[in-house]
Amino acid sequence: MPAEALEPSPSPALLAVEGVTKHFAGVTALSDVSLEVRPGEILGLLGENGAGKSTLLNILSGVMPPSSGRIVFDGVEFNPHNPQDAKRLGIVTIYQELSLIPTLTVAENIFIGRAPLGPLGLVSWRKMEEDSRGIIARVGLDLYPATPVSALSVAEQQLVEIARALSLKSRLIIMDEPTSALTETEVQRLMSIMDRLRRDGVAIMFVTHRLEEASAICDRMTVLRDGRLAGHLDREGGPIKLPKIIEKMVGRAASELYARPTQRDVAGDVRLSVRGLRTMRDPQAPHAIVLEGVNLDLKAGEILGVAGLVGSGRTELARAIFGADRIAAGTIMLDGKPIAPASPADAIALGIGLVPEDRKHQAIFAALGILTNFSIASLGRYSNAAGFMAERREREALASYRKTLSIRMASPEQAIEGLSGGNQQKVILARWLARDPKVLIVDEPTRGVDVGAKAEVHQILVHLAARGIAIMMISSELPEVLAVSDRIVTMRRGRITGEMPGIEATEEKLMELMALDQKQEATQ
Amino acid sequence: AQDKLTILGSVPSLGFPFFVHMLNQIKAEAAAQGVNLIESDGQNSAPKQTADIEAALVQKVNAIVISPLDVNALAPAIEEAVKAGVPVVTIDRRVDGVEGILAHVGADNVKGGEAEAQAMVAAFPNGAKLFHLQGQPGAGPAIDRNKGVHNVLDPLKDKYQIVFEQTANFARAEALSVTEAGLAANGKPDAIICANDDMALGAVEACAARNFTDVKIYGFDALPEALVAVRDGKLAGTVEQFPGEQSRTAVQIAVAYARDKTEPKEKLVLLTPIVIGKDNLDKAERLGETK
Amino acid sequence: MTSTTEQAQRGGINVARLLMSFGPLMFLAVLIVVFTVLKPSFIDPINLFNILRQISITGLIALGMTFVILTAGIDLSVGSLLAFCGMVAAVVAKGGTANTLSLSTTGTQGYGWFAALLAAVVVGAVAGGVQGFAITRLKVPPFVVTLGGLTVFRGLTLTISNGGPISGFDASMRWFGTGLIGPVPVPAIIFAIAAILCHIVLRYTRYGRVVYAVGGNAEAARLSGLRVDRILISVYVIVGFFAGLAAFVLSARLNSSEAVAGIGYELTVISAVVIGGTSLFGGIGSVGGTVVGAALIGVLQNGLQFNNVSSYTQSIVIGLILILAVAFDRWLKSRVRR
Amino acid sequence: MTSTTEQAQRGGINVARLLMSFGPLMFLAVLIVVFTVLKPSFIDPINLFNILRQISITGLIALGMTFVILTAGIDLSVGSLLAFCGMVAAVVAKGGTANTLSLSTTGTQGYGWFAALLAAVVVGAVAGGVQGFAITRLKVPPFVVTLGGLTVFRGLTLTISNGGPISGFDASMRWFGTGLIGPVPVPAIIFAIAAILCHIVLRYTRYGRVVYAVGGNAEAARLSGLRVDRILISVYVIVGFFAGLAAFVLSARLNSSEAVAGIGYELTVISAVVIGGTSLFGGIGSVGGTVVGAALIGVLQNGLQFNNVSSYTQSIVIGLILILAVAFDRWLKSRVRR
Ligand SMILES: Nc1ncnc2c1ncn2[C@@H]1O[C@H](COP(=O)(O)OP(=O)(O)OP(=O)(O)O)[C@@H](O)[C@H]1O
Ligand SMILES: Nc1ncnc2c1ncn2[C@@H]1O[C@H](COP(=O)(O)OP(=O)(O)OP(=O)(O)O)[C@@H](O)[C@H]1O
Ligand SMILES: [Mg+2]
Ligand SMILES: [Mg+2]
Repeated sequence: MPAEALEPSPSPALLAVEGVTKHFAGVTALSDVSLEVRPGEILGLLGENGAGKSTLLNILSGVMPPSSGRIVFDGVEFNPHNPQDAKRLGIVTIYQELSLIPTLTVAENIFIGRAPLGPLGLVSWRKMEEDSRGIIARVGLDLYPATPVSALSVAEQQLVEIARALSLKSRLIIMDEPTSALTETEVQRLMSIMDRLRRDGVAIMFVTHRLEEASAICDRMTVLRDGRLAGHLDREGGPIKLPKIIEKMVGRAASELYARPTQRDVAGDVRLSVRGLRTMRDPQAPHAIVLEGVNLDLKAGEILGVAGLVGSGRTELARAIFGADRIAAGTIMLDGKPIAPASPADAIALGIGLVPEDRKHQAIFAALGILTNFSIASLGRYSNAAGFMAERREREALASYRKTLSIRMASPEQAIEGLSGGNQQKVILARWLARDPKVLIVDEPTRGVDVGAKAEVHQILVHLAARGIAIMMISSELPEVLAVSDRIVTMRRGRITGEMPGIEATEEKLMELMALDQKQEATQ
Repeated sequence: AQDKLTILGSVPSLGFPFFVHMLNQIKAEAAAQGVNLIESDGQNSAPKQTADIEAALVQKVNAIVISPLDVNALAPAIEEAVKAGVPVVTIDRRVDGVEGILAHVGADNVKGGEAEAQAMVAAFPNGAKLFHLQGQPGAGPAIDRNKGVHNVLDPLKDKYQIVFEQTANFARAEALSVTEAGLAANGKPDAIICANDDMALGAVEACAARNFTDVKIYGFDALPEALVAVRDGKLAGTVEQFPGEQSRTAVQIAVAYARDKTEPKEKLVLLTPIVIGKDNLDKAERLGETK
Repeated sequence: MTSTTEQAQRGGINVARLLMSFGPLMFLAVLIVVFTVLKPSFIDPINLFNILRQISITGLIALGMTFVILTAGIDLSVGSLLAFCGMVAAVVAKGGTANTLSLSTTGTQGYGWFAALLAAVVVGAVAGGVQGFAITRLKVPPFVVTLGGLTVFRGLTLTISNGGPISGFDASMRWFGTGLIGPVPVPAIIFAIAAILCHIVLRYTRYGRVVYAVGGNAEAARLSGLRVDRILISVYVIVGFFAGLAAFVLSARLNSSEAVAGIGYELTVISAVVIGGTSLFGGIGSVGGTVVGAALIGVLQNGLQFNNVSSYTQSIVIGLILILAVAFDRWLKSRVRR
Repeated sequence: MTSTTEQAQRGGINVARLLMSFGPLMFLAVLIVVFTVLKPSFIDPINLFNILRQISITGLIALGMTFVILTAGIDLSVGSLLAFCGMVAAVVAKGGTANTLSLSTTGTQGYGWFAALLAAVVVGAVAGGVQGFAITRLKVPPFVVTLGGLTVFRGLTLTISNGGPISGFDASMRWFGTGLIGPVPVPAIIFAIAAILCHIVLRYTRYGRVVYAVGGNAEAARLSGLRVDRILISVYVIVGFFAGLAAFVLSARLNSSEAVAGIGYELTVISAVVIGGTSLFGGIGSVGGTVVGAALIGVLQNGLQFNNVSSYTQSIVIGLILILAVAFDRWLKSRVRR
């Protein structure tokens, strides 16, 4: 049975893109791209950051019109003027940048514009909340449906968005990096849902930078490079091999990914030491995870990986150390001296840096230029004593990071919102690299970053560590954690549940540690 | 005394010195008569002044002395007061069509406007080139004063040309800008007629800046500052409506009636507005305040 | 914010908790107590009904403004639009030209109160719609469009009225401003009904929820397939409608439509909405809050006047108390634990 | 938006391109041409300098307001604060009590212009700082705080002046309002210098960057180590300072400080800023835009008065042109993008 579904069926294409081109001011994002999607198949859309994937998907979902080219959906020419046009035809989109409404509750977001009505034709809140429980349970979420979305972690928001999309009647589902903030468990669950949808005849377009995922689930792949079609790949018997994909993406043979670190000698002193750390319960968010007495040591020159499931409190830990959230109890020592950062400004002054996980809300200044986005945390370095900016130095610094991180941008003045997601992430990384901190905390540092650049980021982290910087890396992508960490801790429910040297760790062992606590709790 | 009488004294807006003076006079007379006074500032809003009257009625005031912001819009509130048996004396602006108002003490703004224009005509018997600065569009005194000026000047159109007629919203800063524009566009006029003293003083500044010191500028309200300007020859004249006398008379009438139902000798006390010039400065009510 | 919103959204009403969690309401209660202690006649039904009548005009507009601000918009034109609609209503009621200054109510060449009301609300709604159109199609920010509207409508009003008021309506029309049903003033009843309807619409209809969504994040709303432009236009139609309704009631109450009516109302109205907890950045707020905000302002003004506080001091006290009421609300929100 | 900002940020000036890409500027140019054709004396230096002098008061405040709006804040209190600072300046200049109504400038018991200027700007800055403090520490939205400020400062002004003006300053003080340097009015020079300084601060200093960043995304700014609260307070200090400076110049120009000065200025000032392309949601805008916005309003008013257009029609025309100028700008921007 499944074999049948997997065969490239002779069924006509549900969606055909013919010679689509898209220009932005000064940039050609897509140039003469053609592809097809058939019912009941999952088409992977792959390419480096800025290759034009999101642009294509946005055109298909009616967010923006193409500059030229033709789209045929279900045999009829399709010119969507707005997302509503696409939705009406059964094209449902999960966007790369989260598009939930933060002020509304989870339930309302799921039922946006289609709230269930009770008697008298009035909205039935009870039914809405009940129904939404079921919908989010499908993706493995267990949230109080009346929680405002603004209180959710990025991963949870992503899951809510997926859940909403899945609850709509659809013929084509467009998924732009739905898994970028998810951990293995959620990804597995999503994959099985996608598989079920495929069997129901729904077509799916799937974008991801986690190539293993793509290889595991996609029937076919279309690869973009610099806005052009680089080629199509077919599943021939087995999954499409990673090196083949990478070669198509970057145009040369793939170097090895995720090189395991050679055991480095981390002989540094303890730089950061956390004891008995507890955070305040936010009265506005009583269900939020709080830290329950975290102990942690971070040595100079070490990369400490932090693994955990969604909602395990990793982000809370990072924010607490960084002075972004209030601490209820516990001590933090930096180089043996107790510190009590009351604000990020204090923490930064002490030499701590944080790359936050929520790029859109916590990191980028969307309308401002790349230059400002880059230098904002180190203005002192790029200005003189009188307070005037030393723009030449600033530009030179950005130019050098642009090269090392291969940031694709038109000019330093370009508003950062015009960059692809991955390139935005690189600018934010550059922001903190430029500060040269003693302790650098990176929360999902490669979220949305493409394979090549991901390897670069990993290398940079290793270099930084080699220079004596203490690095704490939170990542939901276990291969990444395994690739760069000297030591790994696992968290669950605001507690540290395990620890092991990076060299000894395997995915299985980590998963076990992350779940270990679960077992214990079950017996309590 | 046993129970002291309480009266409401309400003026259109304490943002204008004219009404500040009026309320001060009401206050002084109330003190002299030994009655309590509830003060009310209409804040340039008919609903606000109405609300103040309503609040006073709840407090069972014995009489109301009011200079209504708008003679039409305040009519219902005054009617309500009359219905509640509270004697009402209006000052300055007369409310038509409401039966049972105890008395009106006032100097008509239309008459004032006429007097102002006539003073100008007298100064320029052979005709003149004029600017006219009007008050806030739609506001009662602005309408009336404008009407008065035009009553006089419209029949004399050939001799007295208004080459520039703009509102400056009763404000000095606006009058200055508007006059500057007028001077630049039309050159020097012979006279500028203004709907209040503030605007006249703004026009004075504009003319002084261009060294047009012989332009005859007329104001309205006879504020102390304007009287000084008249004395110093900067203003040609300003219209005196005797707000202090109006106010005191009104309070006297109201209190007398509230005390022992003494009917006023006249239901309508009209003071004739006059134009104060250099020669009759002593007629000005507030000359004493100019140091 | 969140906690009240949630609470409001769940629709449960628990007086003590409401008081405790919503600063302005608590402030309102305290003010009423203080004013009553200072002068017991403050609590007279007559005075309370006076207050209700007084807040009903700006209150009605504030209801419409709540919709607008929920979408992160703003309408500065409401004061001028009120004057304009009032003048239109007067022209219709009097059956013609301006300068019909006679106070006589008998010479009815006019078209009666119903036509006047209809004219006022239709003109208001259309004017709002035109502004909404400029906002969505010409992509001019609401602040600019409605600031333009503020001066345009005032100019139009002065033009049709030639600067003067139009006065003297017949008794059937005046009833809407001065009448009583039982002891309750008609304007207060109109306000109450309108408030309840608006509450139901915002809270229990799809349309209402969509208004919140657009204000929460217009781009996300668009991506979710909502017709954002139409919704935006609709809220300006609504506020225009309410400006028209308020104009009718005000004209009926004053027995006169004035060219200078409503000057500065935009700030009073927006204050009522914002003090009531609606965020100027959209997506958060409620009709209940707006009613409380309007009442707070009304009670303050009336209470201070009642105690014969000098008008200058009134300004100072009102300004400070408004700030304190909101500050207190923020403080409560940061403390309340659930 | 983006394109002008960028351009401004690169600091390059190319007149043709600027004109083409910034709608309000083009509109300004067109208006000047039209008014000159209608009445050639419009372009007389005297008149142009008049316009400059006229816009300098609101223009100065608009400079400060640009900082505030760039942080996504707003200040509604500027008109009242202007009156308050002006009254303080007058009290200091005249050396005492209000009601010193003599126009004599010789009886100088006063403290001279410098003390008056200092008093005005210090009082303005402190008042701004207090409001900034309420905004950041009490967490009351800027709209509410400064609306409170609007009524509080007006009340204070009326209280210290007892409703009347304080008039008659000595020549040295009056020079700041009425003097000329060569043919150029002093207020215009003050405005020009202030505008250039503000431009430099916003464009070339660390502080300027930080203001944009806080307005662009306050949370990201905080997580980037900026002291957001201090920066927010600082912009209210700046706008207060400018309100004080404007008050001093206005008093000097009118030879009088009035209790009713500045009523409604908040809207004029905010319009200038917004028409100049600064976003009310923060992070986007420039001083150049604000200057153009202020000039557009000034030229329109002066030009219409110059042609003796009736004030009713003026309102209508000004409102429509403001909307059109911004609409045109949006249209230009949307074309450049493609
Ligand atoms: N609104 C915009 N304005 C200007 N340029 C844009 C805009 N949106 C995208 N681009 C440009 O178009 C190109 C393609 O971007 P796109 O977002 O489609 O990349 P992507 O393949 O989705 O990358 P990523 O994997 O990083 O998400 C990039 O060079 C980007 O800078
Ligand atoms: N107002 C709220 N109501 C309910 N839950 C909340 C609220 N605010 C926060 N939470 C929960 O608190 C947790 C925050 O955890 P945090 O973001 O630190 O976890 P994490 O391990 O970093 O997770 P992730 O992998 O998703 O980033 C999430 O589970 C979030 O849903
Ligand atoms: Mg993308
Ligand atoms: Mg996290």
